[in-house]
Amino acid sequence: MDITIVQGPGSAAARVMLQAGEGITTEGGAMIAMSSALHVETTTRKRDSGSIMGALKRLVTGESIFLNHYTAHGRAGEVYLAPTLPGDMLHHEIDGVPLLVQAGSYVASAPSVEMDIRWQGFGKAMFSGESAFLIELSGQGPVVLSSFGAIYPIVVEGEHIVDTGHIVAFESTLKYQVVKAGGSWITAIAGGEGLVCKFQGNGTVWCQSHNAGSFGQALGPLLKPR
Amino acid sequence: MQIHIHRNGANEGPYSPEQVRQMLAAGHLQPQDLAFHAGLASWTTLAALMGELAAATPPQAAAADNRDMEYQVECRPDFAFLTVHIPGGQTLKVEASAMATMSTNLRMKTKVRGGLSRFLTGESLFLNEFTAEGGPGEIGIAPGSPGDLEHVYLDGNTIFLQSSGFVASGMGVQVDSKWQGFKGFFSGESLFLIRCSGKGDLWFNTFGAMIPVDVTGDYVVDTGHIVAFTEGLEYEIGKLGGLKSLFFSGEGLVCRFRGEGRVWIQTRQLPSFAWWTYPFRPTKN
Amino acid sequence: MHATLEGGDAFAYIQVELAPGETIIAEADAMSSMSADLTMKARFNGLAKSLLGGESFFVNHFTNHTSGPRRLTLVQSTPGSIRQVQLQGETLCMQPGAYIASTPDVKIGTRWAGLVSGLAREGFFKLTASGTGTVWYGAYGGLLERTVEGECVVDTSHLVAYEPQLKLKIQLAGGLFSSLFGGEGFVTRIEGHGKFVIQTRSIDGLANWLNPKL
Amino acid sequence: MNRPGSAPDSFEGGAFHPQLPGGRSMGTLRITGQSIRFESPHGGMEFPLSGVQVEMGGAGHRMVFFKHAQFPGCSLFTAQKAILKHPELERDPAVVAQCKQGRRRRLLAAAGVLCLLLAIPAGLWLAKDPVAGLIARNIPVAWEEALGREVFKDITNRVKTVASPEVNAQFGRMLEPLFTAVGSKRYQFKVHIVEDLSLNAFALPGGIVVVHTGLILKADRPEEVLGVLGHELAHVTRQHGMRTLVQRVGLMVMLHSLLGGDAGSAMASGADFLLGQKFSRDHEREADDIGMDYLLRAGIDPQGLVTFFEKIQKEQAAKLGDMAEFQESLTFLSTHPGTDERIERLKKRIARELKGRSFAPAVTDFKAFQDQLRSQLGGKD
Repeated sequence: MDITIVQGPGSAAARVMLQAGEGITTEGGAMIAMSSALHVETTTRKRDSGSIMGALKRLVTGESIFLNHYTAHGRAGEVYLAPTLPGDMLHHEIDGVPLLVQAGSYVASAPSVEMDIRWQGFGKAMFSGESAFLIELSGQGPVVLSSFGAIYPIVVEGEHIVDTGHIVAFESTLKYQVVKAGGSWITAIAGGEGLVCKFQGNGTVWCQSHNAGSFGQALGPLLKPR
Repeated sequence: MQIHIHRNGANEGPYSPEQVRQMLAAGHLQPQDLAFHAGLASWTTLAALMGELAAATPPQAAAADNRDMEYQVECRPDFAFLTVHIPGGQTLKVEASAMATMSTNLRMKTKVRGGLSRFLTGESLFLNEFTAEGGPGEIGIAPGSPGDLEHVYLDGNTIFLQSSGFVASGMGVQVDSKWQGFKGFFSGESLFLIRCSGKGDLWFNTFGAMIPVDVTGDYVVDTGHIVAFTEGLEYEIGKLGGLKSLFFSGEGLVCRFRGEGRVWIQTRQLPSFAWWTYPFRPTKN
Repeated sequence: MHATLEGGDAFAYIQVELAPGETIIAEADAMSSMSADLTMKARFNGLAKSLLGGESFFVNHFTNHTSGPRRLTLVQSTPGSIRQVQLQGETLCMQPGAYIASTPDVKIGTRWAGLVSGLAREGFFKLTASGTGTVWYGAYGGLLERTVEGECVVDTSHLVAYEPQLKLKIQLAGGLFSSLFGGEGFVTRIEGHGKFVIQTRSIDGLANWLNPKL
Repeated sequence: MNRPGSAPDSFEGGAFHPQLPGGRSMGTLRITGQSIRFESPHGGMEFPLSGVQVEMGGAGHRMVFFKHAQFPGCSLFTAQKAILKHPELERDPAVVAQCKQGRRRRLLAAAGVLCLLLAIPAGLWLAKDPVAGLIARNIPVAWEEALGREVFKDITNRVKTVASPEVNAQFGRMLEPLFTAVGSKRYQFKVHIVEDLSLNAFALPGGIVVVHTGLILKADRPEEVLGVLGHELAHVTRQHGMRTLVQRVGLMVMLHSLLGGDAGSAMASGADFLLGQKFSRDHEREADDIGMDYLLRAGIDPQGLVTFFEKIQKEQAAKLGDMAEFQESLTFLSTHPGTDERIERLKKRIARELKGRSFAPAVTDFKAFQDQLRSQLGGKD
């Protein structure tokens, strides 16, 4: 399997070349074009594993209940994948450290990657500006993620602060808390940052440069009333 | 994109994607050779870059020099901006609202584009014609949708564009809309196309970046991601995959292209973006 | 201070490395991520700038009180390009809302832009940056620098920044019919010799493109 | 790697060490009598078991970290919690306490997730047609009308309606028997003729009926127009639009409200959806059946529905056939799901139930009405 991210960071698409016999699992609706030689199958779960519980759990994260499996039977083929919003995509090889991914950022993964849902806890669900559930990807193999904005990695050694709503994914060796920005509440509120996420430990966190909500608030008032 | 090559212990280049593609085809370069371009974190193999090369290769490279008017495209691929140099006395047709800058000797005239089909395609009913008076002039064009821009030179051939893809054209290009699909009583989805034929420059744009795909045989594209395709390609609208995929794959309708030709696809599509803006829109009253 | 612009035209962001003792000022909510031990303080921005210049009421001062370099990522609220300008005593005019960040010695102020500018929904005031230091500004879309020798016309919603000696006049795009139906409305006529910067897309243009499809 | 049956002593894990490439390496953790050892292609590390600190950490406290005072800045970790069960570690009271705390945390999280998940099967139920029907029936008619008006406004923004009072009055008279036959107490039907030459008619929730001029002008008999309208009115009275809407968005609304999202967004996107909507085949069939009931009750010859059905099919085929480059798409139309089957069904029912029954012509001056409508369009056809 050969994954290339093209046209990033503005409107990235992932080109997945599948050799004969290879396959990839994607979020429903992510395909934009493909060789007609590929075989498509829609299921509620990851191939050969998981259960209907998996589908239900995925549903609560706001992801599609259904997953599409693209398989190259007999002959190689390509499939282009893209998210719905403008933004970047990330190709990451999981090497044993599970990756925690924002719901909505998952695009695709190799069959050798396991997928599960993790509840963030009530505090983080309310205040982190992120989804209440995270997707945990573990095992070995490539995964493809997406975000609104450019994606940049930060290697954390000790502590690092990421504004709420800017987390794409992080390695599970990191833990994070929601804290107020700056030293005081006045700074936190007046400075417009409010609450931020503080990461602790060793590992990599991938951030999105922009926040879709801020863009929505800038664009919204100019649009037709609903 | 400028690509640096590392092989036999030495650096070569930089080359354009088109050059690299040709050198690969000729066997001067091997897929396992190392390559690098700005934006990459480290050297990678040419094999890994193949997809990017395909996407970055300017379409219709052979005919790319063919043009009536000088032009340049900047800020590709996300916010492509077109600057056209209009020779004295000549006129350029431009999509309404797209003018961003212009010389003061350009005269603008608004033309109504006829036909009910304009309503159907959801396109603006008006076109602006810019004529350079008393000497050459320059116009900067910024389409409304964030995305890429493409130029083709029509010489008697025909191109089909998605309904909102038209940006600008020379006066020798005929633009008419073709209705496709049927809605309502028979229920179904529709695909509106504009047919561009004649002779002259034509510029069209996308939502998101553009990926040209040269179809030889069979290719499947989500209908929302079709930007344009060349005449002569056979196509058929249908669903993806089997019975379950029909309802649940989330892929909507797809178009199967057959034959020889080029399809331009866009990496984003409007409906899901429009849906996303919903919570941010003002409420009535 | 070492700052680089990344993310291309689409999603430009500023990667800043603050040396010990250095400070950078940024508009509220510009921080995307930062080292946990940078000091962040909100300061009042001044009434004129916030009320007239389209900026936020508070700005954040980020200061490195540690003994090593510290990292900070700043962005604007919309997708788009960012430009970094070194000022050596000269002045730069910006459209309201374009300001993102600056070094402490750059003075940000407001200037009367004219009644017509206000009526054309371009703001009665414009922002100015002067002094010695670095200022970052940005807008939705890509940013392109253009030179005017004599005069030229720019769609009002596309002008982002310009040199102070340029004269701006707001007028109708064509005849009344064209201005109403051709979608161009008001345009800005720029006169003089100098440079200006345009944005290759505008939020207004995006909204006009989206609205018929909503 | 791990021996089944007995406690394993080798675990997948990793190490953080400033000297490792990228500061990190993945490999295997092994517990021997005196030490815990890390092995990887990039090198190894060994902590003596005495003095080793074991703690749960990382995201959601799901990982086991090992640190040692003699090796500052370094740590070993694994996601396999079974390592805590290793006999060498189980002797350490600190480890036992960590285990207990972790178990409590997991239980709490599991309970939370379970609560939310219990609500999901209920949500899936909503997707069922009868339940959607039940909900649709309980939606106030004012809401339906508001929705219909909203969509109609959207249409009139794009196309013109025929304003002539005579034409509308005449058309109203023609439809009167059909409306009486429907006899709906819930809906007040309002008909609008829209200047559009395509063969089309549709009914919106709440009772607004839109008929394209093309449909009227291309009909040979009034029964053809009435047939199509009978079918469309059945969509309204059976609330197919609302039912499909409820089915599609019901689940979304529930989930969004459950998770504190914007429930309205799902609901109000209904307008766009209704204009481009696709009824299920069952709904189409039901509309065919009930539409024919209405026609019979009104004393209108249902043959009109069948002939017009066939006409539309032929017309579209011919129209597309004209364009050489669109010929391929004929396959798309001719294979349109179930059209032939629906025509067959209607024909069979007519043959079965209406043998020999004759119908009075619906209106006598249909040609005159068409001419008048045509004149309203300023002669362009």
